[in-house]
Amino acid sequence: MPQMNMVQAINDGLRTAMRDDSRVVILGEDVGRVGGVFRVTAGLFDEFGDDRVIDTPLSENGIVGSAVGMALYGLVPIVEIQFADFIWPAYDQIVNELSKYRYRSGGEYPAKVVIRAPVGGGIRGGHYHSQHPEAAFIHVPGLKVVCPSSAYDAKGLLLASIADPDPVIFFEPKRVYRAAKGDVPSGPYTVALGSAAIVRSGRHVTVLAYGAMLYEALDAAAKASLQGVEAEVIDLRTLWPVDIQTILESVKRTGRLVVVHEAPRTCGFGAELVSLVVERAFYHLEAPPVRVTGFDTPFPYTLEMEYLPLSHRILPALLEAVKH
Amino acid sequence: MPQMNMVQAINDGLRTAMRDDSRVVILGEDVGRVGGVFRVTAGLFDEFGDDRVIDTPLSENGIVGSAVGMALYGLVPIVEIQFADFIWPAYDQIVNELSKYRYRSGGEYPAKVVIRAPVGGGIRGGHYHSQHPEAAFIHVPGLKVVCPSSAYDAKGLLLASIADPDPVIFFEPKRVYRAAKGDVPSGPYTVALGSAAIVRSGRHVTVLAYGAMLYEALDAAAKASLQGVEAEVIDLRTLWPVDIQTILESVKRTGRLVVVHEAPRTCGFGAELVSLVVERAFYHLEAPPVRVTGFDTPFPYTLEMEYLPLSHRILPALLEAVKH
Amino acid sequence: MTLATLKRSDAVPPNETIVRVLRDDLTLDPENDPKLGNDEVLHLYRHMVMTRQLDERLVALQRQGRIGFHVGSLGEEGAILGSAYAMRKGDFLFPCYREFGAALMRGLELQVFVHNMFGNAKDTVLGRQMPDHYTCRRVGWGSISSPVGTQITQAVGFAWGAKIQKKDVATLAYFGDGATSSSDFHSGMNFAGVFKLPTVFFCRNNGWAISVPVERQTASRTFAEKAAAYGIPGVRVDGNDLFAVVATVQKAVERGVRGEGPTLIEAITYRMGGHSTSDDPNRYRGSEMLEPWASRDPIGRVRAYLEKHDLWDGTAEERLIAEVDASFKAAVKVAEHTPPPPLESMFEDVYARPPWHLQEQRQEVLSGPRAPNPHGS
Amino acid sequence: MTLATLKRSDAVPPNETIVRVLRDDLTLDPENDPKLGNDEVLHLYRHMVMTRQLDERLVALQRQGRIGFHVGSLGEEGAILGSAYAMRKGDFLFPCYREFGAALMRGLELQVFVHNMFGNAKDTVLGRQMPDHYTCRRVGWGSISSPVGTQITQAVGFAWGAKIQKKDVATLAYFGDGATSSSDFHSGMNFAGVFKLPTVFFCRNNGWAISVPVERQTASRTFAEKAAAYGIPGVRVDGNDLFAVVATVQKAVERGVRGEGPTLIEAITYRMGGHSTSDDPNRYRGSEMLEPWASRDPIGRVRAYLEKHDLWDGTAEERLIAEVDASFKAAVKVAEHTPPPPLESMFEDVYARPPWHLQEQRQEVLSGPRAPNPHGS
Ligand SMILES: Cc1ncc(C[n+]2csc(CCOP(=O)(O)OP(=O)(O)O)c2C)c(N)n1
Ligand SMILES: Cc1ncc(C[n+]2csc(CCOP(=O)(O)OP(=O)(O)O)c2C)c(N)n1
Ligand SMILES: [Mg+2]
Ligand SMILES: [Mg+2]
Repeated sequence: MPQMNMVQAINDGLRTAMRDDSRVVILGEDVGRVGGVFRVTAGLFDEFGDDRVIDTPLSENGIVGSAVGMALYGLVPIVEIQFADFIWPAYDQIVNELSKYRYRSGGEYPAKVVIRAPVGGGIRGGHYHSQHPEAAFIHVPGLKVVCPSSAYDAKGLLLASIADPDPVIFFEPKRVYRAAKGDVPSGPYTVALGSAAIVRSGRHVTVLAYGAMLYEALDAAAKASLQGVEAEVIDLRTLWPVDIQTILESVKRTGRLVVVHEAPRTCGFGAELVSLVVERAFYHLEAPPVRVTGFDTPFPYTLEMEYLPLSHRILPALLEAVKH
Repeated sequence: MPQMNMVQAINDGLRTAMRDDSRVVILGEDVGRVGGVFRVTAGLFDEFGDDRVIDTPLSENGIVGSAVGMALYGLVPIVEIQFADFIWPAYDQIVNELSKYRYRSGGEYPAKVVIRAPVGGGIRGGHYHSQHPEAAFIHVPGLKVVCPSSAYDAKGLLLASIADPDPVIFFEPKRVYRAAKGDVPSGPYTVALGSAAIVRSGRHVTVLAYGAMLYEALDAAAKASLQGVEAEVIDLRTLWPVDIQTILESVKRTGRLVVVHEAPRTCGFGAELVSLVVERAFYHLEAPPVRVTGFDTPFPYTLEMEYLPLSHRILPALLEAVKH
Repeated sequence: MTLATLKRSDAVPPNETIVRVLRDDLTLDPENDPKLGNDEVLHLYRHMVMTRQLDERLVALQRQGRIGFHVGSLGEEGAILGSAYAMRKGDFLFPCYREFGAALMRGLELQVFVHNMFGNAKDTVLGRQMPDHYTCRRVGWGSISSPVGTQITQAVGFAWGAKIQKKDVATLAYFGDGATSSSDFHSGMNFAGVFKLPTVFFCRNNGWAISVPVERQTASRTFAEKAAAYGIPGVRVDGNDLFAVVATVQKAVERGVRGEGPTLIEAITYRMGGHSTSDDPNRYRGSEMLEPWASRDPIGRVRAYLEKHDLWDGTAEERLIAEVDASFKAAVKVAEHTPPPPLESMFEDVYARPPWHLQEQRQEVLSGPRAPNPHGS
Repeated sequence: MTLATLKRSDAVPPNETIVRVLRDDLTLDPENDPKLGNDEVLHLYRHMVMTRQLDERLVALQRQGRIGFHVGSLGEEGAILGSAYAMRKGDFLFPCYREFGAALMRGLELQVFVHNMFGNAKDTVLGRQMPDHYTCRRVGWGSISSPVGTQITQAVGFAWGAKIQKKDVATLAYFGDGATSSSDFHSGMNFAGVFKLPTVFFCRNNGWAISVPVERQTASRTFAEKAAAYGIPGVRVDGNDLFAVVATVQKAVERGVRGEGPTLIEAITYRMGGHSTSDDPNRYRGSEMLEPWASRDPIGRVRAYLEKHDLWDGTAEERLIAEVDASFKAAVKVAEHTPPPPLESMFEDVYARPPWHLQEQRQEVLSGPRAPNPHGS
């Protein structure tokens, strides 16, 4: 089986989908000849032509608005937003239009769009090349939100996202774009939306993580293990609708919950995960849930490694959780 | 003391601030001669002229971008967004610019803007005249978020918001714009940002609410009382930074928490409130916290009273909470 | 600058550079005559009258508290029906919110429309949106949304999608003068220009965006000249001249279909009523402002033309009005006797299939108490 | 449409309708001559050379891994320095991200700039933003942000604020050809037009938005003509002609100050390097595309003019470069020996005073473990 990193796996997923279905088109800034600033669309322009791999003017609002229109017609547009930080000019089209189209038209106009965007810090991007804005999309009814952590999942979740009838926001953790390598089957396969993966089993504490921070959670879990604390690490993969069953089943076993994400803590996805668990597994919890997250500040440049919820901050949370 | 409804109180607050400080200007759609579609700016155009009460072109992006520029110069612009549902075209200027200006410029360019927007359902507004989008602003570091429920607080919080050095998003619960009436002192006074109000004392369960839903919480509390359940109802008033002390102090007494808001449940502000409480008062809680909220659907037109977390849905939550 | 010095919207604009066909002497200028057959003119006229009649009746229903809202088209019927008529079957129209008359003419059944005005169980959008936010894919009609301008980029994307699939579909986006300030106008025009898409940008310049006059909307002398920014042609047409509107839109469609790209059309008309039933225009404009426009009423002009050619008279008019009245009353009766949408419909169509959390929430509502006063505020 | 048929950015545009002053024979066209004194030309020339020298050195530092990023101005120095020079003391410039040379000329100290490139404790923005995102209110320089276009509406609002306070302040917004597609361009131009604000919209048309050529950005023949959409004048100027740029911006400022409103200036220039140190332009453009522009290098043209007037020679040039080199090396040395910003600075300036949650989070960091490898990725 070929070895690929996440960039290659997503590229392969896009190619697979485009070969399979002529309704699939890609649009975004610099996605064409140059193949994207992270090279995720490399080679697709040459294979599919500029009717289907479309460099657009510099307007996220225009890109997403047009993609919604294409979807209404019946295409399956895949939008690349160059960095998730630049998605906000399109937010009105996403919140007020894309997410509500099927509902507001009584099912006459489903609007199937996949919006891909690299997210997260750790690449020295400062405020504007590091945001991890999933909460602002999970809160919007009608959207599905995905964030893979491995090359295999990235391709499989992407193909599932393209096949899914609903609009999907597909966040790609750019810090591990090249570091997350592994076996990736050629040809089509899917990783089902809505299913999390237990990537490390343990009985003392449940850790929920996704994207680049999964690796930090795993690193912390390995270190905790040396101190006798066995953490169960769950890679959420689909952020919404989240795999509530897997989460609850694990927390009911461990009685302890640690949630990790890069985004600012306040009103972040961690708050939802904590709430879901306390609402549904209150009497199983033996300790207060802990959120290890980015801070409530803009994402800083020089101090980014102190901002991110890396292993050194997750480990104490794991050790602390089991003390109760 | 004059009796005013919330529209009149906010109008009076605006007039007070504008008389007091020539740097205060108002801009928005239809805020001028016609005095706003809800008449909140009525009479201000005549008193202060169209240099300071400015009807703008139809562009929320332009309004907020210009307001940020005015604030950088040194004015104190108050933006009216006609309905909170239409704030999204300005979201990029709010998230990427307004909220980060002081930080990213090392304090050289604080950007003081107050953005007023009517929020919430119950006026037969459907998807696009009913949204209650506080979560998308509370999640953004650098913003303060306010939502009054009474006429007195509306004026006092508005004047505090204008005087505060940070950008403030000021959400006005339009369902009670006219119904929320009371004594409102003439002249300047403030209600401090960051302080909640215990509007009904009780020892069995703590209810957190704000805006129009406060009245529903109070109604449910009155009914619960008839059944022997005494709910303590806290009006948050400032949503962020929230008055954590008042909340914790109450929950530690009651041991039970119910959170009410109109916005969709998932990743709503309720999730943050629940998380804050379980993180800090875990061992005081005697029952799982409950969220009574809008559903995870777009805001519906005909069925809006079934969508909203009204008294009939809050009451069972109160009764249920004390069963544990 | 004071509002008093802003006068552009007060006066009917001068003749120069504006496409006009129906002359004051009721002859048609051959240069732009769309050569409509008598039956076509009659068809359009009937729909203009019907639109106005319905507008009046819907406003009355709103005043009586029987429907929640209406946004009418008084004075703009020529622009709205003429433009829709010029689009071909198979083309798609992306409405703003003020064009129900065009939807009815394209084939939306009156009953379906009236169900929407009541937001009941038979409303095709299940009472999820406000009145006037119906949809009708079958007749090439989009889904209506309140946020100003958002349909513009979507109309462009729809035409683009068809073009990529090598299908002959043109689109038309309706929007007002206010919407030209929106981000979607800018992006939509720009993308359509760059990719040469067959979209007709149809700007109903009716003088006002709620209370904001066009002088406050832009400093450009006309809306049509905004086309220059996007390398596409911009045309001004007398929006109260049905024939001129039909001809101008037809040419724009032909141009698009030939692969020459989009066209911006500024239809000069006037909003004779309030912005919507929520608005009182007397707060911001004097009724004398309506006078120059009243004499150029789009319906009156076509009626005079028809009467001159002995194609219409008072009896025909009365009969038509009686017909509209009867069918509207019948439709209202049915709609008022139709129950509200079922509770569970609130949770459908958010996604193709309700995920676990919506299944739970549906269950919560179905097994919980009902709102005491569910259909009043 | 294929990219192969898109040729506009390949060639130096024709002469018509473009303001040019410095002729090929090195005389100045009197029609638009800004009448700069010799000292002024020398001052500007020195800064252009300094800018280019610093660009080269910063790119080298980035290649060596000593700084994280740089976005340079190779080939655009005439447009950047000429425009900044034309703005008055007390006016405010709202930078894009490619104009550090102008900030230095306005008075930003080299050392302060270099601290920013290292994001250290002496960086005035405390290493919070990427390199090249410095600020300097003192010299009328804005705060730099990456999102394309956002500074445009802000420049408009700033001028508006001053106008409301009856202060004589003009603003200039720098942006690229790509930014003309942004929502902020549209809103900023429109608002400035309606409210007649003294803002100069300075579009550096450098042919590219990363890999996207101007033909993909708009179908309008020029960027200047976009001004028509907003009822304001649009001017094209040879951005590689320092004299023409100074004159054009000066006129725009004078116009604004007279209360006549904004001006859009399209400065035609060319991005001779990659988009930034993260970009490899060879992936999307051949080096032959640079040739027509190399011969019109903005620095070379001024140097020829100065040499013709015996104001400059090789010795002077060498001395200048040596000076730049020495001061830059010294500044780098200081910056590299300056520690990173203190941990607690991460929590300051989010609000005027840290609320309880940030106080807690600061405490959490200060008392928690340090990141093992805090300043590498
Ligand atoms: C983005 C947005 N902002 C504000 C509103 C409120 N609003 C509804 S219609 C309208 C005026 C629209 O004017 P115009 O585009 O000229 O259309 P007209 O109503 O005249 O047909 C406004 C401001 C809205 N619906 N959407
Ligand atoms: C809103 C937004 N979208 C995308 C980007 C990524 N990006 C950075 S610079 C750039 C191109 C800008 O081109 P132009 O405006 O011509 O300026 P230039 O770099 O040529 O000076 C892009 C797409 C961004 N910074 N902001
Ligand atoms: Mg209008
Ligand atoms: Mg450029």
